Amino acid sequence: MRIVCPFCGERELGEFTYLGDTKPVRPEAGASEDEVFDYVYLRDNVAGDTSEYWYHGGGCRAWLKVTRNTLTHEISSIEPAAGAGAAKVDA
Amino acid sequence: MAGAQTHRLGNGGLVDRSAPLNFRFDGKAFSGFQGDTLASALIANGVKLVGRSFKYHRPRGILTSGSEEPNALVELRTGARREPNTKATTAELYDGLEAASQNRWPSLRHDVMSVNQLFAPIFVAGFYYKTFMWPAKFWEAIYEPAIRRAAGLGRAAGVADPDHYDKAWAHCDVLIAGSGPTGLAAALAAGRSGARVILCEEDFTLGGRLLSDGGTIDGVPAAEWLSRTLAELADMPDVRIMTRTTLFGVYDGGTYGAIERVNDHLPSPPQHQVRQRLWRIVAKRCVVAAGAIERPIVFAGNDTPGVMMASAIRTYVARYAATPAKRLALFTNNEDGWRTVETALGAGLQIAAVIDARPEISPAHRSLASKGGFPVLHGSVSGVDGGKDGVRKIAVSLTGGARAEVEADGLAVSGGWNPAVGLTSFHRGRPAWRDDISAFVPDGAPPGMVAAGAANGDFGLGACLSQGFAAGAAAARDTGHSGIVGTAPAADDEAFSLTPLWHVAGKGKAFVDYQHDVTASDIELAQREGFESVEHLKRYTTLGMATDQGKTSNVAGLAIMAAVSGRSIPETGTTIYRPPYVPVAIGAFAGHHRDETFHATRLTPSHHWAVEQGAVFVDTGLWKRAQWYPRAGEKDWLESVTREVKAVRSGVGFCDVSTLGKIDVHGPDAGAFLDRVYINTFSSLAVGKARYGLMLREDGIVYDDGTTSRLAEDHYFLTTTTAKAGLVMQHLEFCRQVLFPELDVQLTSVSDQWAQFSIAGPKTRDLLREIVDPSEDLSNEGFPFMGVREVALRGGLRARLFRISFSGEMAFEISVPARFGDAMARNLMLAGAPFGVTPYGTEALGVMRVEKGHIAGPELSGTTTAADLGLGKMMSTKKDYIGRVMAGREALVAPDRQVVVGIRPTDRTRRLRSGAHIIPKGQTPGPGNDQGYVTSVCFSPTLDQWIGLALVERGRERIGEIVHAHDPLRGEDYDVELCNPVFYDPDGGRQRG
Amino acid sequence: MKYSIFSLARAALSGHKNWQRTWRDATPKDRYDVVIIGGGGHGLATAWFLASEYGIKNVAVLEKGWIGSGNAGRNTTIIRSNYGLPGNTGFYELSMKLWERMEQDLNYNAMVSQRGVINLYHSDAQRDAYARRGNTMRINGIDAELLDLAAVRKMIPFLNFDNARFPVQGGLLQRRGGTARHDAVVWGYAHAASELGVDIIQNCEVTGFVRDANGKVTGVETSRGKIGAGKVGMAVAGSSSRVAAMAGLRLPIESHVLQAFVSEAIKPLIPGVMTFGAGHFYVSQSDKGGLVFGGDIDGYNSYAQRGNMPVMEDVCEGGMALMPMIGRVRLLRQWGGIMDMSMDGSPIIDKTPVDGLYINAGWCYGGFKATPGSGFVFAHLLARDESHNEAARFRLDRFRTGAMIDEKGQGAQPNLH
Amino acid sequence: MVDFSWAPRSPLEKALVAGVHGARRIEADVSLTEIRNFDLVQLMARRGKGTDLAKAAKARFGVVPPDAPKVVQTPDATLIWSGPDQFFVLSKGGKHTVRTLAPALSGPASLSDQSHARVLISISGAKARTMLAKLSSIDLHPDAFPVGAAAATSMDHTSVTLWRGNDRTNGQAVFNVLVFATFAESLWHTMLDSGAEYGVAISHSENLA
Repeated sequence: MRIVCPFCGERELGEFTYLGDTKPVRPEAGASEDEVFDYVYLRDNVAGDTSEYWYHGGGCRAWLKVTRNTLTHEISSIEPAAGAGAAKVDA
Repeated sequence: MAGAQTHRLGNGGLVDRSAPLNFRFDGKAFSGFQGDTLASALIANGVKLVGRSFKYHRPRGILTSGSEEPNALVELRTGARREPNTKATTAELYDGLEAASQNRWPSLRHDVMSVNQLFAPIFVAGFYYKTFMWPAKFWEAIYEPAIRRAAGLGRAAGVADPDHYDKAWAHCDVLIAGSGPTGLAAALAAGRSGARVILCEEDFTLGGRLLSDGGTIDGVPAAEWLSRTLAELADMPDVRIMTRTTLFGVYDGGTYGAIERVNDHLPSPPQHQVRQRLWRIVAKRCVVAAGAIERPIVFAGNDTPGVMMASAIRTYVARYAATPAKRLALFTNNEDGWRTVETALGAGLQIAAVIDARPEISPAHRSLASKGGFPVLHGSVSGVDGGKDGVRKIAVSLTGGARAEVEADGLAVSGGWNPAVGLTSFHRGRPAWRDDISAFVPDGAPPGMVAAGAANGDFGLGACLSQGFAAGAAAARDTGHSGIVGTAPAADDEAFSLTPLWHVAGKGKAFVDYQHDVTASDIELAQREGFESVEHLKRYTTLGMATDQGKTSNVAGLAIMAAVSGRSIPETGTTIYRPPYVPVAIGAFAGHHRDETFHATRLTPSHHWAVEQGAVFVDTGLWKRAQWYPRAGEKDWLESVTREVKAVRSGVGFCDVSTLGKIDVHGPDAGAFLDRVYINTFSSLAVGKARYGLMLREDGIVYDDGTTSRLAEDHYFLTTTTAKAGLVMQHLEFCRQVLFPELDVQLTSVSDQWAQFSIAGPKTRDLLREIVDPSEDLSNEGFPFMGVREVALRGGLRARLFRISFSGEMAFEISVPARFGDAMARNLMLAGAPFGVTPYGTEALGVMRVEKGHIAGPELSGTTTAADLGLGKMMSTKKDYIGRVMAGREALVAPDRQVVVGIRPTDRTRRLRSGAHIIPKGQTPGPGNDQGYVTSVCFSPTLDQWIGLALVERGRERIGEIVHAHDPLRGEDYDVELCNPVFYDPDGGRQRG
Repeated sequence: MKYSIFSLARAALSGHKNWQRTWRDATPKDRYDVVIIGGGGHGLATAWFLASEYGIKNVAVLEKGWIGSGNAGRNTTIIRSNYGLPGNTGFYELSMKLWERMEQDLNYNAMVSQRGVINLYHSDAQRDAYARRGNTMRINGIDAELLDLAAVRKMIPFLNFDNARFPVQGGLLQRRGGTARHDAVVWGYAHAASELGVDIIQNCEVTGFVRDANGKVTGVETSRGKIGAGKVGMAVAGSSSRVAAMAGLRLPIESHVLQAFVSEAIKPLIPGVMTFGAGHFYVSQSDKGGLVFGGDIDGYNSYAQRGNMPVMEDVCEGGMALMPMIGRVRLLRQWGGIMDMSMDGSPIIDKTPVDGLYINAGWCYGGFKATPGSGFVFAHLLARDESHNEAARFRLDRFRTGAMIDEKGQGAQPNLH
Repeated sequence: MVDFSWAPRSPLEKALVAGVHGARRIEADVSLTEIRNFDLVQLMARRGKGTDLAKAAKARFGVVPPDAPKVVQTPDATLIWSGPDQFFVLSKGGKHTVRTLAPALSGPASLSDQSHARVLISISGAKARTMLAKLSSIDLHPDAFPVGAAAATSMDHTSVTLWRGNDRTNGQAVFNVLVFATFAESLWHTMLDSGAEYGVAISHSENLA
């Protein structure tokens, strides 16, 4: 697999580490145990296009959101995580 | 002296007669020429019998001239370089080559195991599933060992491979598999367009079928066109041609695997060179010009040595000037087979007959037959009379029912051609059936890949050239290259007509998969028993699972299954094609990463100093760490470690702790950030102070721990455990970039920037005063416990000093830029000499941490909570942090959890061992009372006995209870007392003093 | 038809013309007491145990392709019961005991071969972890031995003891571990279950659940029509999330690809099963002579049943680090299976929140060795509506309550288990 | 009182043996040179301060720092892209250290000293690319990786920063590799193994290429 890092260009799979689905969003402080459980444990585990976190640890250390098809491994889009680099994100 | 090459033509061929080569097969000396394969050289020497089959040990000869060969497998080379199952058809001849036949005993001609043929009526497909069941114990004791000995093919060397391998990357716009007319035309077009091209050719000579079949291209003989084309390609700087290189697989994102046999054509690789190289080729487009594979026809006795593929016979005669037979018959169902007759006649061989299964043959062939004086029999071969010495007679069933017999010493067979659909099908694309050629052609190829020419089912020379050229040009255009390509090379297409014929009914075994001895009747049996799915068929009969990956057998097998199950061939379908396209040495996939270079090695800044000190090293992840420093006269590690611990506890010692992960956390929100990743609070930490921190995973389990210092308002220096350094960095970056992107914080690994040493023991200050500038105040007041600051050293260097202690002693950690780490170790020795300074290793470090009850790797097992480790009070209730909510789940706060507790044996002389389990005293051990286990132990020189830490159910409520340590693995059982895990200086006075 | 050397000999006389289908080619009935989704080893074993142990014979096994076409036919055939945590230990030993009598139970030779499984250790910490595990096994009545370096050298002298990056120090040995012929396990269960009246229906893909007014599952929609069911059990590891989604369930499971490899057949070289403790590599040798080996999962979610080169290289590197004598042995085939990677690395066998629907999932890469045990306890659950003792901890709600069974201590990160 | 000397020691001190390694040829086709004693500072822009950092760096160095995988040369420093909104300043002689850069740059950026965290190896020679193809998955073709190109990447599973310096006078390309100090000896040996068949000329130097 080759992943086109938005910062570095196309790189080999071995430079990246997979984390998982980007859909679960970490609940805000004060969330219930059920909400956090859902975030930590439950997955759609889609057969098809899915958005995933990948880490370019063997390169620029950016976290990426990669849209990839789990049936074909084809990647259709890649963008940096919200806070990659010095990107300004309002709380 | 090598024998004469009795079956070599007087002239012709592409072998170099000026370079004779000697070789041995089964100990017998032969000679061949440069440019031969082992197979062509054996044929040139009249050798017919080359191997034995897998199950029945039937005598077998050479069937093909390429990597699809199922029969001619040998053990090539000897000793540590012995390579089992090497295909004689692809092994290049070199001077001194030694090969031996395999899977036979005592000899190839007289193989005792051929007795298996007598049991053939029982040894049908899957027979072993129906028997060998009684008595149950006999399987491992009797049946299986016998089966295992009989099975297998060649023998592996059994000792370490002495050769080297490496791996490399290559990049191109257009990758081409195959250097036949299609591949060369593709390379020409793509190269002229200006694209970067890589062409891989499995053979050691470029040209593919042109080398055997000749022809006329652009009005000149194929050989002339070939040399002209190769010259043009050689002049293109961005066209790279790799011979002896097989493209074996295609992976995601246009990554291809190829194996280059760099030095397999030599007895052993030259010095500093590798045997083989694994290529990872990244290509934007790939043109598969891998050609087609001629397929056998299944008939009784079709495995007799001397029965060969028609195209292979052409290759041996035309390319190698070697004659597999003197009097040859041809059995064909298609036009192409006849070319073998033309080649054979041209070389002066006799044609005994042509058996053509088609209803009609062309007038040209009819006149060829009358000119050549051989009969054309309309019908099929129904049997072969012969044996290990070859073919004698061929039985023919004529169309209409009559029978005939042909005397011949060789039989060429052509059942048509199967495009090499491997590469195009490796992404689970299923090939499509084409009726006109009765063959599967590529369909559903991976992105960026196209097949052209014969690999695409278009066999004519003209079609190959034009398709290859067009595919090369299109691939170049797709990758942004639009140079002038000129016109495609042109040639006429040979006629191609075929009448499908897969299996000729007859008496005797008719083989579909030669190597695995799968016969037509095995396929019928499989169908009868319900294994009619092709995948079931394959698994039940082992069809197509041999070293040739079914290249000659799969299609015939499923055609027979289709016929017996009343389905069409496309309905029956193919099995899934699996890489690699040809078997690849495991050593090549490993490359450089074997033995001591399996993984990288990380060295601490004081490593070479420690080597000089005679340290014993331990592997910790990739690190080499000094484990202890033995001294002359010490009888074992325990004595050395005990000395080191005592020296620290009574004087002063130092240890390189640079392996800890170190991260600079910068930014105005650094404190807020750490508050979210640690369970305790760091935003309130004063500048110049350090604090112990604990991180959880989001599931509430402890992840990592370490000491983090505040060096400035917006700068923290975070440390991790050695084991988790990289993972914590990744985790923190995730927190920074994904979870909390609103925080203004920057992370930099500084693990390698700093050499860090722990200096511990009551004389630590004495030592430090020698090395630190006298102006620095090291008193308890001036530099209190958990204080941090930069100090000047004597001699001008600046260092960071941390007053932290893992040993429980009065201690500091000092860190200097890493290139001064070596000098620091040496200077600590100098400065500490008056105080008897002792370097200590990780064992002594571990002893002191157990004495002090600190948790480490064995307790941070990934299943323990902060409370389990006795650190529950650190969990802030005033803020959110990673893992907070999940840590509150009922099972994680249950009162009966296993928690860290100290243990000591009731018998003070007793040694403890980690991994022993804790059972209540007086009970018989069982799953119901297994209450925990011993995590860490050491011999405590301070207490003069073994002590340990354990995770024990309700352990902290049970301090003082005597329990049983149960260690059946090591045959040990003894009583231990549960105690406070802090064995040494429980109120911490020493480290604060 | 009874299989034996005698029936074989008799059949030989008639040219093997009289063999019957190994399992009946059933057409679906309108309704079954129990419908099992998934004709892999687990589904077929469940059906056989339902019929043979629990007397429930009106059972159908629905398979979308051909039986054994999922992970049952793609694994590296290892059987063992060397687990260290309560829940796993007893369950896998139950399974091991069932392996030991499988062939006689089924009248089918699955080539269960107890040639031993050794996990090598390369550090004191690893030795201690194995000691803990081995002692757990012994406390549970399972055979385990802790070998030191000398004993390992004697048993497998061909390992790299001399210039290894991470030298072998010893190993945890389970002599009763070994291998079994994976396809034969599938066919054996199919054969035996079919003989007891179970309908095995191939090329029958479940496309949805039939629910009554209360939401209870009362059948399945399939590519071959609607089939009614008293209870529906799913045993579709690799596709669990997809099937569960048809019932509106989200699972603590991700699908990951695990590659496996086999070499060309060679004469006997490796006695039992070995796992390298300092890299990702394990190996055994099949009766046919191929070295069957594997390593880590590829690490990203996938349903593609094929992997990529980095893992392939990683596995071979492990092999060459451990035993460089295999350098010239050639890798013949590479393939991939889709693992149900659960959030703690352990399986789930439980009722679901949907009435009438039962789940058997989350096998990670341990599914093959569990086959008979899984079938047995799942049959128990389906028959009795309560968990078998040895599967009582494989609950679906354990992630919610915090009672995870995490052998590797990696937490809710499926690709690390 | 003892006199302490604080001589820096390169992580390659032991492993680097000047001379020729591997195949003996008239001229080794790969040359490996360790560059010793340099100053290396990592600058990472603070949140939303990427542009401010670029401006401040322009004021300090006279050039705009790289915002893509490239290097930018100044007369006395090389600015090397190391990731989004971050770059290294490589120099000699104490002119550009954390201490000297902080006053101008610590507003928009955090600074971290990496001078001792890395080893700098310069690779050239007729077979430099061929040898590097064994270590790097990056396309180093002159069109794909021209003079001034840089990459944060991995070699042999080890993180490195790679960039192409100015060609030698004979036209040969020069590749510079910054590798983590504790991995340096290991990668060095891998480089020697990779280059052995071409012959490797080994040296060290105090001068930045």
